[in-house]
Amino acid sequence: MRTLESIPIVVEPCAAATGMVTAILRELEAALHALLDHGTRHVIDLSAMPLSARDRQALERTLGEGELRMDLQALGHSRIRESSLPGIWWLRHEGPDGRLLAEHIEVATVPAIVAAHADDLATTRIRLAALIEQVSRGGDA
Amino acid sequence: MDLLSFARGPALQWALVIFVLGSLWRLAGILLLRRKPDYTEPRSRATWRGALKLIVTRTWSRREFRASTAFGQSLGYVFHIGLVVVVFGFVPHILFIHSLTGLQWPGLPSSIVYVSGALTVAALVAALVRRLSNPVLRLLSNFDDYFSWLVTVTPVITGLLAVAHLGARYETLLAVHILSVCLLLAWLPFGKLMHVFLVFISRGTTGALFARKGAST
Amino acid sequence: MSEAALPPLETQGPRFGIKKPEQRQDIQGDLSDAARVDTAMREFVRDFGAVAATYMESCVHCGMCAEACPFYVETGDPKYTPIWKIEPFKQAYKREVSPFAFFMRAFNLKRKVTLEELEQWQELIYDSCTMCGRCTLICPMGIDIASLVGLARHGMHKAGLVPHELWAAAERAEREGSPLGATPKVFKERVEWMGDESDVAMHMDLEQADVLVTMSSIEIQKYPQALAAVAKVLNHMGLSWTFRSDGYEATNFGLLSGNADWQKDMSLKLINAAIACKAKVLLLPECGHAYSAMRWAGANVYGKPLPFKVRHISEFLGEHVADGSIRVKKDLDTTVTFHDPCQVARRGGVFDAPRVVLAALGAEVRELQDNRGMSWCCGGGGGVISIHRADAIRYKAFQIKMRQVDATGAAMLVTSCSNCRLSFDDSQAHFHWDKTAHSLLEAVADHLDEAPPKPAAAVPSPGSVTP
Amino acid sequence: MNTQRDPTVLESFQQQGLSRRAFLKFCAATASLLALPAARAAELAEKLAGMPRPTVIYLSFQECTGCLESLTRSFQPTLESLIFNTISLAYNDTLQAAAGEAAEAAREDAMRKAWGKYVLIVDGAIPRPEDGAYCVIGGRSALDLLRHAAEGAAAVVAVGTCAAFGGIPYAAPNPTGAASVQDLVGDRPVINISGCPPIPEVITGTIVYFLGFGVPELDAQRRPTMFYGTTIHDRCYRRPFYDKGLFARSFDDEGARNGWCLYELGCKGPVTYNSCATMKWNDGTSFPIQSGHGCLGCSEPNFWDGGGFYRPLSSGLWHGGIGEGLGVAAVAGVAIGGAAAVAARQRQKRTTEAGKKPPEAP
Repeated sequence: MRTLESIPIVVEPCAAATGMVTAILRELEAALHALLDHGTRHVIDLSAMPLSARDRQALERTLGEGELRMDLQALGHSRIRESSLPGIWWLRHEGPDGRLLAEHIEVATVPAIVAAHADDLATTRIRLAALIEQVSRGGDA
Repeated sequence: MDLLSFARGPALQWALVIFVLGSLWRLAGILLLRRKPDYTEPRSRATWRGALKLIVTRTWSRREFRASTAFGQSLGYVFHIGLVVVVFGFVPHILFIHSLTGLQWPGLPSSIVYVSGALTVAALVAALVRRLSNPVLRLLSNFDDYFSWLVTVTPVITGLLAVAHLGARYETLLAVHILSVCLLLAWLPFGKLMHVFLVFISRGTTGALFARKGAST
Repeated sequence: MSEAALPPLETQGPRFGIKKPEQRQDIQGDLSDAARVDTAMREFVRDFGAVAATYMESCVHCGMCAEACPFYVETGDPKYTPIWKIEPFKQAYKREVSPFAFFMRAFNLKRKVTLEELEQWQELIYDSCTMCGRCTLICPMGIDIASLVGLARHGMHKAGLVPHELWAAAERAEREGSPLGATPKVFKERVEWMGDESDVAMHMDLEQADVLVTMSSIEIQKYPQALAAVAKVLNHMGLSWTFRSDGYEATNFGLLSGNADWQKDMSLKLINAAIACKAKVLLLPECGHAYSAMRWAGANVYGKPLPFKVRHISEFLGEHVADGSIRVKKDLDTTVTFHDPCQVARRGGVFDAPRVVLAALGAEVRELQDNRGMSWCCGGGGGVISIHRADAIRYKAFQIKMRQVDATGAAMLVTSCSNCRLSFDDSQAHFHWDKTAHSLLEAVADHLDEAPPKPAAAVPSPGSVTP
Repeated sequence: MNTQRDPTVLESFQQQGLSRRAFLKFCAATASLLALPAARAAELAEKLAGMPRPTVIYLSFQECTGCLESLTRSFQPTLESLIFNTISLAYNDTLQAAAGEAAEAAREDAMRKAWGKYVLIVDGAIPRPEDGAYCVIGGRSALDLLRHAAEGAAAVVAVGTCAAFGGIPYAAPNPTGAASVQDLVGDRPVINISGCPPIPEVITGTIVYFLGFGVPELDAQRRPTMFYGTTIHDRCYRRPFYDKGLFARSFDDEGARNGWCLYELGCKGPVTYNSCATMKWNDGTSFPIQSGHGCLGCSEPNFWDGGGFYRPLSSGLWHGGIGEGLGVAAVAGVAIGGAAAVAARQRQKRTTEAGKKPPEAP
């Protein structure tokens, strides 16, 4: 019996450069201006871009590797990397099953998902107070 | 019922019925008229050969007429051949004919069909301009000529729009295309488009009669 | 037109025919307007059969036929487009006999034709159509437009809408036996006269003869040498032949004017005469429409196959020059161009015979640019030559012929139709042209080789002619 | 399933032990699926974070549960994250634990509490004749249940072609007089999510979108244009073969093996609006055309009456042959034409006879 793979249906990934890279870089430039002037953050959803494999490689090469890498474990794994251009972040979200959920380039001082939320800080304060009480009362926690 | 189902269903069905009924009505009405026997001594008895010969040879002009008929004749060739390519070369059309008659043959690449379609429209537009501007044609033309032109060019244009997805949703374009074909089928028996059949009968008649006399055809 | 007075003839000048009327009467009879239109339409469709209907239904209005018509080509006036000439009759056909006639009448989709239109169309149906049939050759649908014009003339005639001279000629022919005054008495006198003058034995009203010789009244009245010429040739062949005073007039103005009844009367005269003398061959003169009328319609008028063969003089000459029963001297040492008469050649099927004859005479034939089936009409066929008001347009159409004849550079112009010759003579005078159209028959008669025949060449039986 | 104190969507995430970041990631992924501008993901997150989980009533009528089967296979958002975190599924006769009188009572209770605010999801067509007697649940007709539930709904989502357009129950001869939701619910916004079944992510994605932003932009069939905006044919990877005129003519010929266009085999891709060619099924694994079968056109109205799944789109659409009809037309044509010819001959004959009697014209 034939398996699905043996049916010679090939969807060839487009190898050619499409000029999307330049377009994305321009968008990043504009986004950076907006961040500097108004403090607005900007997100580019890469899955919505018709990028060829070549485009993708070119984009990754151009943006390069920065000094910061973060791993987020929430609803699966997420990888957050700073590019060689500070303020431009590459985010890759995977589901609990390791499937790619979304891939973004974010222009911000820190990606929104990284910063601790004010509500959470409030919760932290309460939980911290409780911890202090617990520690001071019972010695070692 | 949506427009496409209407077009593919009842509209097409009735158009075909009108087409068959009207065509045979007209053909029978002509061919069953009185035919007088010819008692004259024939110069040749090969009348069938004469009929077939003229059916074929009148497809092009005699040498002497070529210069004066070149333009009109060329336009005619372009849109007639174009229509044949489009009607009988485009795979969806072959499938339609197949569903109707069971006959099937290999289709042409769609790109060739699109180009012929575009050329056909261009030639038909040129033919219309010529009809409107040439004094002889303007004098001869009547409602039948213009309406037949319209019902001929419409399916080609709507077909091209449908494959190009221009102007509306595809199923709407397809429905409009099929409806325009219905109009063409329904009108064909009643106007000059009937020449798709009559051309053979008319040429054949002259070919046979003239072969009998040995006259020039 | 009074019953007593015959329409006067013009016997002087290059054109022999009905005298130019002082006052034209292009409408005949006293029908009311409505009755006239009705009659035209009814009589037009009366003779309609499947063939004419096929033609009427097939036109796609492509306008190509204009390019084949000498009247359009020389004037550029779109009304001379051949198919347009029968436009009212196309309407009538659609209303009266077409498959959808019921709807056409019920919803008045094709309105009734008016008398004004028919009067207007008289010029197109008669003056500017010689029924030469050149348009038939260009029509992409193969429509024989000339035959439709013939049918249209039926309607026009019955409605009394015929040009004055054509009516007069036809009426004179019906009454007197000849359109141009060649009564049996005149005919006999002329035969006798030419016999004496040319010293040739004539046969008149023989009880029995193998060949019945007929003549065109144009020949009898204007080119009487033809009488002697045909007699010379037939005597030379040693055939049994005769003229008949009860059947000699081969022209058929019934056909030209559109009166089917008169056409039949005129044809039956010849047929009955041929049967009376038990002829094996009815020999038609140098006349185009006589050929159409008798060769391609005679048997149908008669209602059964004719008990004799019908031959045009040119095909008769061609055949017997070829088989050696006519011996000619090869001394017509000149360049010749041949004008194919439309009804004999294009529409009759006789192409090679005249060329065989000319070659036998030793002439160098220089063909016209458009020859044989494509030959341009002289402009005078179909009765047009007789209509005075058509002169201007006829001369225009003639110019094509003139140009093409000049272009050949041939010294001599020959044809085998006396009506063409009449048209050529008249146009020659009009244009002060240097070419005269000569008769093929007379050329043969003038060059007969009267040396005794070689023993091998037996006297042919006239029945041996093969199609 | 019903919560006592109406937690917000975010709170519900947190109750499940999921962090705010997990919630943000959920929103980002959903926004990506919906092809929203990335910036709107933040908007979605903000909206959902603060809003109480909406009550959802899921009613099933003349249906096969295929749509729900499909829904359970949603990968993003998963059905679990949807029903545990995002919505409060108050009633679904297949998924809920409760049954019988208790279940019906729970539904009535939930509807009363959230009257005017809950989202009604309907799955299956609704028979109309005899007061809806052909489909009765717990002693009440589907017709009655729908009318009542729709009255208190903020919006009605018709899931599946049966609910959206009548689907299979509606197919000729429609013995139960089935109708679609939009035929019966006139005064509430209706969102159709057609398909037999619909793509699971399209169902969940539309629901989340609705929660965040309200009714999305709809096409003429009231389907969200973000999922139903283009035809399968337009986005089909086999489209280049169509353009080249290369078609499979049977399911086992050279063309089929080479993956050529399936138009000739009856593919309805050109007139079917859905996302199968882009989103695909089973977590983006494949879709019918990729598996070698033409599109059935299941997300379009009347797809079941389209003249046959293997009948090319360009063929005529009638049941049985047309040969008989054309035969009758042919015979009639010859007969009438013959009669017209005979009539014409008689007119000619009359003319000839009439012409003989009176004197000639002149």
